[in-house]
Amino acid sequence: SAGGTGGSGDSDTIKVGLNYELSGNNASYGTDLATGVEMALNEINENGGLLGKEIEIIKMDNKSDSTEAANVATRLITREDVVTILGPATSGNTKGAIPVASQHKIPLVSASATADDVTVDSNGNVREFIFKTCFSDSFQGVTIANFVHGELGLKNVAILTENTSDYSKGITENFKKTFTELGGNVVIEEAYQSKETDFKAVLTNIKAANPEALIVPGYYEEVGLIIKQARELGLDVPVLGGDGYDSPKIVELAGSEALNDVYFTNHYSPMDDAPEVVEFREKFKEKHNMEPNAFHALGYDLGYFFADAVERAGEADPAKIRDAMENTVDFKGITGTLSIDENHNPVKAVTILKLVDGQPTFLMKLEP
Amino acid sequence: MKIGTKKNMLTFGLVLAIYLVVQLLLNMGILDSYIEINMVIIGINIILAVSLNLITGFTGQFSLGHAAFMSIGAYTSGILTAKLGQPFIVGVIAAALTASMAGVIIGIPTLRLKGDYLAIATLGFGEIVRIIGLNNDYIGGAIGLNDIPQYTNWTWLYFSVVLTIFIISNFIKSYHGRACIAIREDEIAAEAMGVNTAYYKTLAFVIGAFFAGIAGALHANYFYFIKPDSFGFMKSIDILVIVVFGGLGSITGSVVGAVALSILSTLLQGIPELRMVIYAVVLFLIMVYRPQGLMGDRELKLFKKVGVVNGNASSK
Amino acid sequence: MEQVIQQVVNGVSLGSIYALIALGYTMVYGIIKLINFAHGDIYMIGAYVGFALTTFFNFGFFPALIVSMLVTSILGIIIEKVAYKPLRNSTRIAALITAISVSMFLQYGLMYFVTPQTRTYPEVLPNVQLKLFGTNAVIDLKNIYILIVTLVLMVVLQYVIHRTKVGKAMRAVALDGDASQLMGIDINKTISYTFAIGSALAGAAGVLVGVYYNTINPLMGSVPGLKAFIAAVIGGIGIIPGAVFGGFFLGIVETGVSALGGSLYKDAVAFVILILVLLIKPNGLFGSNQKEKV
Amino acid sequence: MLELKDLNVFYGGIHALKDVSLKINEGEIVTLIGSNGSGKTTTLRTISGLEKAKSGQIIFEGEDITAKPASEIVKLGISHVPEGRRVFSTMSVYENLEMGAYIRSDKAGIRKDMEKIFNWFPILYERRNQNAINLSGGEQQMLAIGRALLSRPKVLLLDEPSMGLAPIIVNEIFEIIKDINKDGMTILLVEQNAKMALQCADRAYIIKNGSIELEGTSEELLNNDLVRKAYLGG
Amino acid sequence: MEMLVVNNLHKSFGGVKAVTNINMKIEEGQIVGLIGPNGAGKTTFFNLLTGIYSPSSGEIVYRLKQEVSSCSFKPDKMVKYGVSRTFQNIRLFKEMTVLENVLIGYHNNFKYNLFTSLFRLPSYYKDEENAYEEVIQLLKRFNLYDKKDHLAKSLPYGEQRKVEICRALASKPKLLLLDEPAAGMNPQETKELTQLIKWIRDEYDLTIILIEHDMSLVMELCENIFVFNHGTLLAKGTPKEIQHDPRVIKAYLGGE
Ligand SMILES: Nc1ncnc2c1ncn2[C@@H]1O[C@H](COP(=O)(O)OP(=O)(O)OP(=O)(O)O)[C@@H](O)[C@H]1O
Ligand SMILES: Nc1ncnc2c1ncn2[C@@H]1O[C@H](COP(=O)(O)OP(=O)(O)OP(=O)(O)O)[C@@H](O)[C@H]1O
Ligand SMILES: [Mg+2]
Ligand SMILES: [Mg+2]
Repeated sequence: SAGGTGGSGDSDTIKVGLNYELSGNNASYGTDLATGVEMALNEINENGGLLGKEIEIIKMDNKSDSTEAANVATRLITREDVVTILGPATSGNTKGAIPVASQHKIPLVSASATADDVTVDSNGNVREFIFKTCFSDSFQGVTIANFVHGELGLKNVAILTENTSDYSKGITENFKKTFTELGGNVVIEEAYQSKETDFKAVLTNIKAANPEALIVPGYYEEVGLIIKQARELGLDVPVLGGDGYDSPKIVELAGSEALNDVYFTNHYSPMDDAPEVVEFREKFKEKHNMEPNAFHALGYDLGYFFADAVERAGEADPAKIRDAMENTVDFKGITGTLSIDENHNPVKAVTILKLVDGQPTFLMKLEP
Repeated sequence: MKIGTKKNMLTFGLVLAIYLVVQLLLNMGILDSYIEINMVIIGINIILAVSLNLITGFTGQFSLGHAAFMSIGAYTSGILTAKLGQPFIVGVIAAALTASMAGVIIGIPTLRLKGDYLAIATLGFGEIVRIIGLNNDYIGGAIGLNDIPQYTNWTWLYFSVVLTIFIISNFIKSYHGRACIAIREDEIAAEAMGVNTAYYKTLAFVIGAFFAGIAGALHANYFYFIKPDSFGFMKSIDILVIVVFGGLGSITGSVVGAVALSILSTLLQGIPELRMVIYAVVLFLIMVYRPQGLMGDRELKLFKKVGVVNGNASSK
Repeated sequence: MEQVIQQVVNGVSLGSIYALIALGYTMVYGIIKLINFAHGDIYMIGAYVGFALTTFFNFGFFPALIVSMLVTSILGIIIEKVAYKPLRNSTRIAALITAISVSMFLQYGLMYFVTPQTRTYPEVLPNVQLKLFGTNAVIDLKNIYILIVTLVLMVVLQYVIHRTKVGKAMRAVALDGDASQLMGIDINKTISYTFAIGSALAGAAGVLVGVYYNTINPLMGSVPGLKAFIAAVIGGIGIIPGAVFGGFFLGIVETGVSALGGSLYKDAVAFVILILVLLIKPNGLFGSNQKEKV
Repeated sequence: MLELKDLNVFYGGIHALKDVSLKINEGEIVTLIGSNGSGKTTTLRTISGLEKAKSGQIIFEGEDITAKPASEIVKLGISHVPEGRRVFSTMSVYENLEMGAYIRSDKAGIRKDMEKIFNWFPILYERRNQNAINLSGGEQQMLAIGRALLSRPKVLLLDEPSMGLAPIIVNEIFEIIKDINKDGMTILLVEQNAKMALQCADRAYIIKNGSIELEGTSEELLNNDLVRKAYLGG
Repeated sequence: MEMLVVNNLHKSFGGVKAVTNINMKIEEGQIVGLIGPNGAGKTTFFNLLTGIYSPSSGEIVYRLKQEVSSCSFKPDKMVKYGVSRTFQNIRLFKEMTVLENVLIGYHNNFKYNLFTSLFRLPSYYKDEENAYEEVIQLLKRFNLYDKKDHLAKSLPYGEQRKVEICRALASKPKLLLLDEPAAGMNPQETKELTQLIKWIRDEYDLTIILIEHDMSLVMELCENIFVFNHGTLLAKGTPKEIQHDPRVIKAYLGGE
């Protein structure tokens, strides 16, 4: 049938759609998330599946393009009869897919679309079928602002934003708002673009402005280089950012000497010695021959988040899965324990990590 | 020939019939939303390709900034309908007008620049538009403009496509259009034959931008969400690929190219790992075996709205 | 003052990288008038070859550089033979689309094998920061290497193209294929040489930039490729010193705009300046502003 | 020395040369005459390898060169002054001449030949550092001839060398052609200026619509009524 | 009455003085020849007359469809005023048909406006039909009707020249400039062309200036001849006078 309810409860498999950035500009994030999700869902299948059925993964590429994300979402729903869509990775592309999922009443969950208006529309109404399992930009922005002002006791900061990223801009805006309300002072604001490799010009400006800390809400690919170049230029102030820092690559990029006095908010500590975290790391390394990063972990949790909701729904029916998702309480994942709030955002503890010679060390955990 | 000829009436009837049949099938649900979304994508690409073809295929002005016109149209309509609550018709018209104003601006460098130098200037123009978009908080900057009302439907889409093809092929078959083609062939000779090259080059950009603006409005008001990065350099390249793939200087070619490439792209959605590799290989093979594009410079009878002069005023 | 010196250094250092990539670009561009979109991706392949050699086979910097150049020059010749030669008599724009398809093929073909993940180079050159003029302004030693390599290559290329027989053959082929055949020039061979040299330069740039910034990924070629294209056009198509100048120009303008507080609008301002420059010199800064003789 | 046997050449569907056969002996000046579009240029282009014959043979000094690429044919000693001059526009006059000597490596010899060319065409010496594109039509024609001579060919193919030249230069060019020929060079000359061509040639062929219509010594053809009427203007 | 007056015209390119201190008057209805050695500046002079180059100094005054007395007009304006030309190196629109080429020449004689053409209003059809008729007539007179749908590049050289003249005439000029119209033609063809040019002048009531190296054509056709040498005027006069002018013989014609 055209659109409508999608998945049928009586087939032998449960179809889930993956709508990810597998090519184009955001391919590395999309691929990592998809890898995590697939790992989780395959594990579930190996352990007997969901409700006695096998999960069928239908993975499609949205080319890092919001229009294509809408196209893929439509196809997953109308042609593949999936019961839920997982992804896309970025807020922008997720926003492309949201109207489709809403229209066809199929739940869509993103583990990394951090923008506040992913789950809530411009009139403040909650989008019925849309969920996210990651922090909102406002949450991380506010947390960082509080941390800089309260814990570090710093007043004058510089901000370096990734101009092309909604994630980076979102955190920046919220940080600025909170930080200035707290009486802090943004002495200089600069910007860079994704995939750039040379940041010396803006860093030189920042250095000349003499900030006490540098806020760089970005992804590790650029942040690694930024920190390296900042240190080379003699800019030795603390650097702060969000969960985009969480990747072993950051050490390779910046070099361990440069990675001191770096703080970031995260879902969990990858160095955490909780058994499930250790186990995940081991399994992942064995399978993929590398250390997992935050996207892998978030994707992995997203897979289980979905499975958890289906189990509680008791039936692979999109509407029921939606209801179950809405009622998620204390779901335990690698990246922490989360409950879904009335705005379809996760309520979960935030961890603040400090890099010491490149090694993330646990600094504090702020309960929600 | 006169307007009311049998052939024109027949074409008119056919155009209307296609509209009605598709509308009916949509209403009955035989064409589901997946087909609909792809029709929208194809329709918008047709408008973009045909309008770029006027600039690059017919007038010979190498442009790498066509997506910028689309972007201006998309944001104009997006702001008017989402933020200011205007009806769609206002959005569409304003989109077309603002985009053509940008066409005048980009027309200016064309008066002095040729070939790749012009290409760089248009590319630069596209990037400037994108960066202004990224940094403008009123329209959401990099975060984009969300929750634009969905007004675009089959009727809007179809008649916009028809209008684009109708106007641009009429233009091509007039002395204005022939002047543009003459500029492509030999600018100095065209000028020496009395063609005001500055006027016609700018005019080509203005008309091309006008329709790209409409395409932008249709896009914004169908997909709910727009962001500056959707209209970057790569989008301009995508449009150019459609035009060349279909055949520079063939309106039919642009239509065929838009349909063929969109279908190819959807066929490849399901093999994500090799999607782009296969896409590249197909593109490559077509260019090697048909460097003039699928249609070369020929037109299908339907689009060949021949006036008096029964020539094939178009080519490389 | 220190800040000014530092920014000038930053601009020159960024410019030297654009210039390095633009060298090979403009050479191929000048000879066959093809906007070789794949140039940036050959550069990327060069970076990956260098990465594989240094990481997995423990090659030193120079051996890795030489081998990468060899590999990319062969790749360049193959690309030309397979993809561009059949289109030699078609429109330039068709050739451009082919170049785009080759570019995508290289990007995503490689991505299929190495994943989109960023890779980091091992430290094959010492990481030394030099202080300038007794101030706190610093420059990376590697950057000085790049600067020297760029300038040396520029001189060598310019010499090759204008003084040697092969170079003159290249220019003749660029101007008139039939007539150059009548001079006894083998067009295919000449174009192969052109691609071999151009691609080797791209490969060298890939390794150097990989070592300098320490990060590579399969899509790393597109932005520098675009910048090199712009640099080549600013300088005047096919003009070697022009491309180098264009590279520095772009690097310095971008840095300058950032230095003056315009990092948000860095690229936009760079493009505005670029368009203005072209309006004054429609054939590039080093191109002759001659009208066509009629 | 050079022989064409039953050549057939096509441009797509256009049959441009139909069974063309002709023969040039060593030391001769042979001229090929015909109206517009009759296939003169095509004949020359096929000899020098720029067009490929569909059937037929081209024999040069006993060797079949039909399938050889143009760049090889030059090396064997056939040089071609193409229609429309085709000088290298943004190379200087001097560099253009150097390109003519591309297949040679005897520097002293090249210099000597270059001096000879400058003697024939002093204006080229005056303009030696100017880009070829800025030369007047006649100057370009001189350059094209000079360039072709610098490869020291055994056979020179000339395609309408007098086109666009001032009468005084035309006379000169024909003198030069005779001079070159006296130095031992074999020449195949395509000309519209049929009268002058016949006056300086030993033998001639008349080509019409791609086929050889007539051949004979220059004198025979100069006195042939049909030829006079069709090609000599009365 | 004079149709064209040139005063003190100069043009130099960098160091090269292509045209220096040219003064001339041309009577309406004449066929005037421009001759002179290669590189004397004849083509450059044409380019100045048609606005392709702008003079370094000096003045050109026309009495055409309207009086024009300036030196900074653009080529397309000159066509409107009634000056049209051919090129020494043929510049046809190679990928367009013969008919389309000539229609471009007709460009400024179309009357319908942009709006009319976009929406195909009746005057579009009327005007196009008109143009078509006129252009076909012209092609027939040049014996090119059979080739009207051939691409320009596929024609032999001589016919391309004719198409160029035809295209220039389609703009309905008062003054026609021909740059070496007989180049590449054999004596027989040149003869025919000579007749054609004469006929054109009489039929369309034109003034014609032509550059040519083929003396048979120049001497037969031209009422007045100007001889250029090194960018300056070496001599002017009737064909007879020119033929016997020793300076011209020395610089250009050569001894018999
Ligand atoms: N590139 C081409 N494509 C198609 N047809 C061509 C091409 N070149 C020549 N022809 C055709 O081939 C025939 C012979 O042309 P060719 O140039 O050899 O004539 P020609 O005798 O040299 O004439 P001219 O005196 O005008 O130079 C003509 O009918 C011409 O139209
Ligand atoms: N655009 C230009 N740049 C530089 N020099 C030029 C330019 N145009 C013409 N010239 C020079 O001006 C002089 C006159 O050239 P022009 O073409 O007017 O000669 P012409 O009299 O038409 O000769 P021909 O009969 O050989 O065509 C030549 O020496 C030429 O080199
Ligand atoms: Mg010929
Ligand atoms: Mg001339």
